[in-house]
Amino acid sequence: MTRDIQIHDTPLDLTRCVNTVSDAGSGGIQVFIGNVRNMTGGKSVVRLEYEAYDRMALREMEKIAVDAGEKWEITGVVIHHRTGVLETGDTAVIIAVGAAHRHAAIEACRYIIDTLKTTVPIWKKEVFEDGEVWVSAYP
Amino acid sequence: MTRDIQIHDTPLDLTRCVNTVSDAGSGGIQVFIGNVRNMTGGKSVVRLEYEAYDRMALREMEKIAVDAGEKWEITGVVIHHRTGVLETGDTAVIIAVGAAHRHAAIEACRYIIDTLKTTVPIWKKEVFEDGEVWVSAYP
Amino acid sequence: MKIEILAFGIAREICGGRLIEMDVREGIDTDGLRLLLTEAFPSLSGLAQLSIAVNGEYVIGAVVLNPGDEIAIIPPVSGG
Amino acid sequence: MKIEILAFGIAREICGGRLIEMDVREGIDTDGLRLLLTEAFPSLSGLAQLSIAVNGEYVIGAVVLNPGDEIAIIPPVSGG
Repeated sequence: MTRDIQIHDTPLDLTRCVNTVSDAGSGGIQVFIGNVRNMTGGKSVVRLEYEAYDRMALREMEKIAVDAGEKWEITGVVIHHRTGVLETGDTAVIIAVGAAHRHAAIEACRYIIDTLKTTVPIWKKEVFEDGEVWVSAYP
Repeated sequence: MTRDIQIHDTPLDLTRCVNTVSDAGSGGIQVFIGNVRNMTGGKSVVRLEYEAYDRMALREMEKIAVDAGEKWEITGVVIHHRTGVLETGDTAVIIAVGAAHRHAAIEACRYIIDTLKTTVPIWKKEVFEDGEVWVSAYP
Repeated sequence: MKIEILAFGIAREICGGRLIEMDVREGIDTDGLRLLLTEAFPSLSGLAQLSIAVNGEYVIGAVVLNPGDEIAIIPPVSGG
Repeated sequence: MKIEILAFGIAREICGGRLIEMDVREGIDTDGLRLLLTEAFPSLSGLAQLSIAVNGEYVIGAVVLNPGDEIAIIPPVSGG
């Protein structure tokens, strides 16, 4: 199974992510793109600041990709996460999964984004006009 | 809700599809890409020939997009389907769904591809070295 | 009355063309048309399914055909 | 023994930097470290969760810390 796991502070490249999982055996490719929204809880977002514990985050993303490959018959997984300062509309994460049959790709893609959000040591701070909040930090 | 439904016989443009649903309110974008596989049932595919009842197919795809917008809180739907002769690795369909929250986009995207495959009057013929088959034609 | 029927995919190949012309009695409905079609083209009976669309909508049950209706026969779809 | 602790996100802001140095007794485990940290930085107690990772792996239960371990405190993650 093809795996391409990256964290970097430059814009993510959708075409490259999709091409990586587009081998001739992949009939279905499922892609999740996480963008910075302009609003959270009714407040205007000025920017987001993403921070990662890179070494561990890459390792956790690798684990997720490997787990997905054990749970579903997939041919490739790409997970690219961006860090640094992002503005509204910027892409924070791209997940692309290829499979011979679409349901495997769909289920695996969902598993990967859901698990990434709960286990991978990456943090975002939302900056508003009048303050800032580390997302999910407090109960 | 943004809707962009097309059938055409030229290559599909992933970036354009994703941009259409990437407005500032869309935190999650889910994309399904259906490519031509090199193998079906262990046989090598030479090419696929797609044929559509265009007028009705567009109308059925519009219905699916509208239904998805009623079932889930989504901000945009793109469905582009290609027709004509396609070769291994070519993209036959792109579905892109934008939503403020990812689960709506994921569920809607899955609904759209599953429903498209059962209701939209588009047909494909698989051409092998030694024959050809209209997919799903016979019990 | 004369009607034209659009045929697609394998139905087009079985019927020998995209457009079939038939002379049918006034008041015929889609079930009646289906019978005539499978008599004229017996191979249609072997398909997993054969739906009829009138004016771009799937017919559920049976509807009477009117002159000028756009009629199409829809073998099992396989898009995506 | 002297240990270094990596702090990220809101934990980095609470502790005043990415790298915290502490002098701890030999044989201390991650539960002991957690106590020392919340005494030194009481605001850490208010977080929804505070995990500890040793050498890039989440600690489940408690493990004894060894000199040279890469130790990190992980506030609630929010990637994606």
